[in-house]
Amino acid sequence: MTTRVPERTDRGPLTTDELAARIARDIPVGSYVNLGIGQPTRIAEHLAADAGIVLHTENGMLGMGPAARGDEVDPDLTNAGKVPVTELPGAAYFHHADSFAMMRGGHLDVCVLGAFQVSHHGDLANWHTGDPDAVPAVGGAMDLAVGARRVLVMMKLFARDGTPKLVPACTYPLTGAACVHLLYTDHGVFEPGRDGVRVRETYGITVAELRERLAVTLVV
Amino acid sequence: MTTRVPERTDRGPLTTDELAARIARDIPVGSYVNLGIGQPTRIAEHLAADAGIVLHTENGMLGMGPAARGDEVDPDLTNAGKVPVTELPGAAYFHHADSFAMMRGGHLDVCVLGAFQVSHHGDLANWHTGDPDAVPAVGGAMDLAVGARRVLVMMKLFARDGTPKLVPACTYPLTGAACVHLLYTDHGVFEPGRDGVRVRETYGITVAELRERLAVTLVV
Amino acid sequence: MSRTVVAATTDEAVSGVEDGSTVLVGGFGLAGMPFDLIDALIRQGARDLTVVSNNAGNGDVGLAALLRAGRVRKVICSFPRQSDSYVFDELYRAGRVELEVVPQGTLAERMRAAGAGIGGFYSPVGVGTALAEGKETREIDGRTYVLEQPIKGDVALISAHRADPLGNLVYRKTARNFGPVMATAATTVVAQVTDIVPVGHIDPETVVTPGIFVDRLVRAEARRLTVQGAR
Amino acid sequence: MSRTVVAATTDEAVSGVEDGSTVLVGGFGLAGMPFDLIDALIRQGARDLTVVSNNAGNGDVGLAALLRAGRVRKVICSFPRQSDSYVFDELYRAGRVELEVVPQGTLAERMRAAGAGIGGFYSPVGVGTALAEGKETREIDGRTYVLEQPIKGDVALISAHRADPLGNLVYRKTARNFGPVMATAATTVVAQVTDIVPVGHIDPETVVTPGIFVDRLVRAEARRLTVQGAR
Repeated sequence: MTTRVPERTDRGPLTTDELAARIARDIPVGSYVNLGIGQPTRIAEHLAADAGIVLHTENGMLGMGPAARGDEVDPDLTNAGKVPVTELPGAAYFHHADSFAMMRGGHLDVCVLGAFQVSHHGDLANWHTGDPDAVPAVGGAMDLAVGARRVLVMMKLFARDGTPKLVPACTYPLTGAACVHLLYTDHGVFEPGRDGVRVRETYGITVAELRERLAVTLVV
Repeated sequence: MTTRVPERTDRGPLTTDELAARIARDIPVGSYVNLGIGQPTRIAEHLAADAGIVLHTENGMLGMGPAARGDEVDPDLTNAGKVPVTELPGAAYFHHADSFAMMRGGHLDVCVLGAFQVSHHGDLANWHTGDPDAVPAVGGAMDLAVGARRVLVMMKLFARDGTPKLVPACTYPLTGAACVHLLYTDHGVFEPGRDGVRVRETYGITVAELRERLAVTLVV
Repeated sequence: MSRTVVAATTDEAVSGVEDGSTVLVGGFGLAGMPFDLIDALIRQGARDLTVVSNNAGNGDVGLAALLRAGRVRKVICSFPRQSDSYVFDELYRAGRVELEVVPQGTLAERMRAAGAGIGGFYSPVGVGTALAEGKETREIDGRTYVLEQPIKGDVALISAHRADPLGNLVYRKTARNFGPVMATAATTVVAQVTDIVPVGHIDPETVVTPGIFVDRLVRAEARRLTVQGAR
Repeated sequence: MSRTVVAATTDEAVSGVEDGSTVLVGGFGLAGMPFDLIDALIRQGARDLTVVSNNAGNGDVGLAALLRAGRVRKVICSFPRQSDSYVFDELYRAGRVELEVVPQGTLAERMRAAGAGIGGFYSPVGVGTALAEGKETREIDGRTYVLEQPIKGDVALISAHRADPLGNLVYRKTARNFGPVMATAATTVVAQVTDIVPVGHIDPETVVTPGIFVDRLVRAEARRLTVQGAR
């Protein structure tokens, strides 16, 4: 079986910054985008200034700018991760019910979320490890997973101990069912679906090697 | 059976202006009030300037002032009857969903509505005569009838042909069921209730005469 | 939704409206009525429309002109009958337009639900009246509620006071009325404004409709119509 | 509700809160947190409280101080776990405080429903997850929704930027967050503001919370706390 999937075996897996840049490239000009807390935040650094992409933060703002530095820090202006940020020209503030109405109502073009696990059907688990000792905390993850028109996930393909995070079925509690449109990882880009996971491209690994390490059906 | 109901037989029924003034006297200091279109609008002229009563208009404003005159007329500033009005200091504008959330959520202290009929249980009919040829139009009447904390009705006790408008059961289509707290009419003030209609006071008519002309149980 | 387009003309702004569309039309009486967009929609020619608006037209302008042009199959509104709603009244009595009367706050809330991704909601308004007939009711904490469904538009035509090129909108006084709600509830949102100022010239604290909701923007002179008469 | 009272002190502003009350507490992390009202509530002494807030306290201030004082029986929030939520974490692990986790937008919408007289609403958020367990679901137009109930407070403690004596409020940047929603959803609404300006000094177009929602108002100096760390 021949494959036309680009296999970039001339290099290793993507670094976090390379992955952020890879995702940034796929975000259409003029999109309204929510970047989840943690790694997805770094995508902002790779968005072209002239692409007219407007960032939403669920605590009540469109037109969020980069992290605040020095005198710019204002405790009344933070992102969803509670990190001080700045305001761009053309910004707008609104309250929480309006902000989440915007999300739930399908007005955001794209959100990018981190994940503990993604299933081959696009189920997402990113809010709770299931550890009975852990304090559960969901924030806006479920709202984004259900509300954004395209839900992208940014994560490492394997956990530190080598177990895959792209799985036949999530073992961690779900954030949303069949909600992930595209999964961006250090080892490749994947499209979950009913008939298996379509491999879009790989980095530092071949599709054959992925088939050995993942327990999901890969479609090319 | 003796009655302690004040019977003002030394005078005729209240004029519309007297009735408006009578209702104004019962509106507590500091209330947030919606005055329905038509006659209830005239209550505004009888509210004491220092009573701190704030008028709501359901098309999106608190702090509505008197009707606009001459140069004050601004097509962007009207009351619910679409009559140009003015803005008082301390006013606030909001959109329709917010305005009706305010009403439905029980935040208005008082509304005063006109009526075709009120039943002895406090059912209200004020939106539709039931005439199959009439164009039905409800506006905000049902929202006010259900939402305001106290619903007062201002109407004539008898129609032009002498038939009572305070009735055992409304024959016109209902606006709201058991929603009227107090009924102010030219001939008297009435409190609908489960055991009959309590007469608070009369004008130009005795309770005995009312008993003859009305088909409802009057309690004194 | 993606980037707001500033249209050169009102004709461009309303292009592509399809026959049979549901069109949300802003305004309360004449205040906030998007006159120029409606005129352009008449020229554009879409037919068999369902119009959602508070009223059913005043005088011969705006919505009344659209009705007179015979483009409207059905009106969903709270208050069609007005002293100057003769165009609608005539069509309605002749059986040439359908009417669904909805309590004013329910009309607003049903559109908000569509814009907010809510599948339905329980309202106490209208319970026990003809307007709740055929609707599911439910007892919650001893009070009766009626289940209301979202109203979603294919197109919204609204009027605002000022915009920036990103589509951020501010309104003027009670002309705000249905605009902000309708802007959330339609697939394509078209706003006419009297003024488009550069990005950064609207205080972010005062934006009422953020640009994310606005697809097309067009400048149109304010019409200073005098409003008179009962609603 | 009737006329807003301007309280002379924060103690006066929070007087009368009863044991067992449900208290809505504004803020997202530290932004918009009504620190002075919470400190006054600690002095006031009400116990056995159910607190509804986005988080469950940061560091040793605000909500965290109320928790440490042992006054809270239950927390309803979306995101208790933070880098500096050690007070809550300890109480929770020791079984000394109950927790109900609600998706952030559902938390906001449930309070909006209480304030808007909505008896319940169907939300697509959380369907198929542990947070929808035990909740009624319903298929609407091919999509599954979960029925959510209003959350009503006995008291709301919020922080705003500026007020006039009628209780009209404006907020500052993302400190707006839950304040406007909570102000609609509690029997008694108490707002601390950094500034009270004369009536007429707030542009009516820019009022975010109209005075009708605010029962008590008190002036309190802004605390310029530096916010750092992940949520």
